[in-house]
Amino acid sequence: MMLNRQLGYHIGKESLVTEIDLNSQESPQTELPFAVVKGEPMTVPPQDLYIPPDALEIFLDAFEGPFDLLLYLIKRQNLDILTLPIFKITQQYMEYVELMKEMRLELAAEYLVMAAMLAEIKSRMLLPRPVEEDDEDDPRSELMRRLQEYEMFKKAAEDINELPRMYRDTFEVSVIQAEYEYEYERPQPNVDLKDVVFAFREIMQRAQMFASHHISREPLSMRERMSRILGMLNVEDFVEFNQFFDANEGSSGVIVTFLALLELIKGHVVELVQSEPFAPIYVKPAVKGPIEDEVL
Amino acid sequence: MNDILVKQIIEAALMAADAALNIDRLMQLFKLDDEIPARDQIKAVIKTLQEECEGRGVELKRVASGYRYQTRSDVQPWVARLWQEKPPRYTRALLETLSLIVYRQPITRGEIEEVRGVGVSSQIIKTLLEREWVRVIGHKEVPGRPALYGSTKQFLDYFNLKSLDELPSLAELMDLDQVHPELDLPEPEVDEKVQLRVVTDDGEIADTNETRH
Amino acid sequence: MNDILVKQIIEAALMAADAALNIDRLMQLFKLDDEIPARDQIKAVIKTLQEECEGRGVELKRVASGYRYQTRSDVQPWVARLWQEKPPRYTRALLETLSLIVYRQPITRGEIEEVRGVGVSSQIIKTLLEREWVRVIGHKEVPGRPALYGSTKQFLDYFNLKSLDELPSLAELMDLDQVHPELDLPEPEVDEKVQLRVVTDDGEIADTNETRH
Repeated sequence: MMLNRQLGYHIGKESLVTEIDLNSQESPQTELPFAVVKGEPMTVPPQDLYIPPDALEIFLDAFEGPFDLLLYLIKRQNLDILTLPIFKITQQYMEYVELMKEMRLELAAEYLVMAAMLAEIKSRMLLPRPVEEDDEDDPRSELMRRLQEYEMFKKAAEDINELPRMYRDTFEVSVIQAEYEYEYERPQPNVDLKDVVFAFREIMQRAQMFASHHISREPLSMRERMSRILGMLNVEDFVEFNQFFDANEGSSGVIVTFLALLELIKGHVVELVQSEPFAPIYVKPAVKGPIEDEVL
Repeated sequence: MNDILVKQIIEAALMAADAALNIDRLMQLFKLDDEIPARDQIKAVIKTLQEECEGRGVELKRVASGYRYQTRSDVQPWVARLWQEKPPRYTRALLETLSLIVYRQPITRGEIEEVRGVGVSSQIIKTLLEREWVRVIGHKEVPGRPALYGSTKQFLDYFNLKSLDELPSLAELMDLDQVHPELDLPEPEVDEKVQLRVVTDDGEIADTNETRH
Repeated sequence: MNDILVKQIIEAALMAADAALNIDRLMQLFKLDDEIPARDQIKAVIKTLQEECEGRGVELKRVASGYRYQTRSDVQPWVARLWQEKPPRYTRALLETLSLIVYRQPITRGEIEEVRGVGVSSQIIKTLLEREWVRVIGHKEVPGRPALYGSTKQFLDYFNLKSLDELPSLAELMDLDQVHPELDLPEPEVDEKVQLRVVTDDGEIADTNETRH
């Protein structure tokens, strides 16, 4: 089925795209360049087999797998799936695969499976076939069927992408409600603490392999203290170091505060300033200048 | 209750609601009144309201879970400037997976991978589930009991569809079966049947089809 | 640009906006066009739109911060029933985001997305900020200076907590049995419940439909 390596490849790719989705101002993804080679964006796959080495990986990324690549090879030469020119296509496909191997790219297993399949079909085509044998045994049939099927859904995906979609093509109307005599307030959803706690447990179970042990052992009190420190800095830009410590909290409280400060400094959230040796130490937000409000 | 008031209430409710409202929901607004407007009256009101949108910047659209006012797509480029945020875009991998779930439901992840020829990342399934475009509608009784995925009303709502019937039809398989008649390819109609089965979740869909505008 | 389009754009923008829009803001919608409608033209359009609300369920009101469409107060008693019947519920995406902010504060949106593996919609963050359960407590000094979110006193109050320490630690959470006695947590079925929410959480609509089947 699916190799772990392949899974990793997809996760990496997907999160990359998520990133783009959130921040990019680009037009639809189909117009995204395949790659930028020597400063020149490549918007279409290269017409010949040569792919600049630094673009190969991204080129490979542009395909949704071996079917997609095969379809591309077939379409590029105005060939028909129905008369699948298996020798030509196999040759070209293998050239790509060889190129990928040369580049020592972690070649997705699916591409190799396809290579094997093509090689097998090719060898069966070379075998002499009895005249009376019908098309059923055309070694290409299965591949042709699957190529067609994949192409059908590739097209369907494009069609779905074209449908008028919320927030891209239309917004829902939502007018304010008038106040009226009963002074009606819209109820807020009720939340049970258990739901919050279980939600967290579930994310952590899901993300366990990514979680650093160091973080997971952090006491929550330190997190809260970090927030409290930042809250104080929201009111006043400079706060003297000592002011964060409350002797009444005992040594554990002082340690928690100290750790929270260290953590904030490490995270580039706050900075320490001292005008000269032995002068009071001040804590200030790391951000210089006015803080812009988050645009939502 | 006079007709004008009924119409005003329905217009205001549809405009204030966060989501589409169906006829039942609209009728419930009147449940404390002496006289509840008939379903037909509400439908007639909606039809009038739809006609009154003619030439305006908003339209009253019928989607899977009911009726909703939304901005017309021709004014979208300007209205979108109200927000800094760009609408999310979706990868081909996600859209292909979605299209397989939509057109071939119920379908397992393995079956999707089979057609696409590559693995489907958990990421994609998670995103689709979270968007509430697909959901687990059962489990296949084979070893491992893989989840069977199907599309949701939210999917239809999001893509401005009343029912799966409105989806672009799948490209017809080329004459492969003519060239190789023995291949016994599934007819596209098989998919249509699946669609119809799934569509039945809203009784009103059928009888208001002709009122689309 | 022709007058009809200008009017359509302004109507759609006012109807889709979350808050009142003033004339300046409306003029900005046209900033990329060759010809920006004059202030007087926009005012005239608004006047026309106001007149067109005559006899309808909504009106275009002028408030301190600009213009906004709102439901007419005479229909509001009916419209309000949309929300009275059933309080809305939060999605799992929102609960997960909230829990990450609570347990991992101070945390940026990017960090939340990283752990969750999917994007966090602005809507979720906005809802949490409006509910005053989370707030921006600073900015991380990295490119983009993303906001750092933390939980609030209101959050603690709502859940009757004296401090975050009263929440079970991650280690305790991973061992459910340990958690049970302290938090009086129900059986693991809670998870199922949360999951079900994901499926049906378009709020009221899904449920009203269910009752019909």
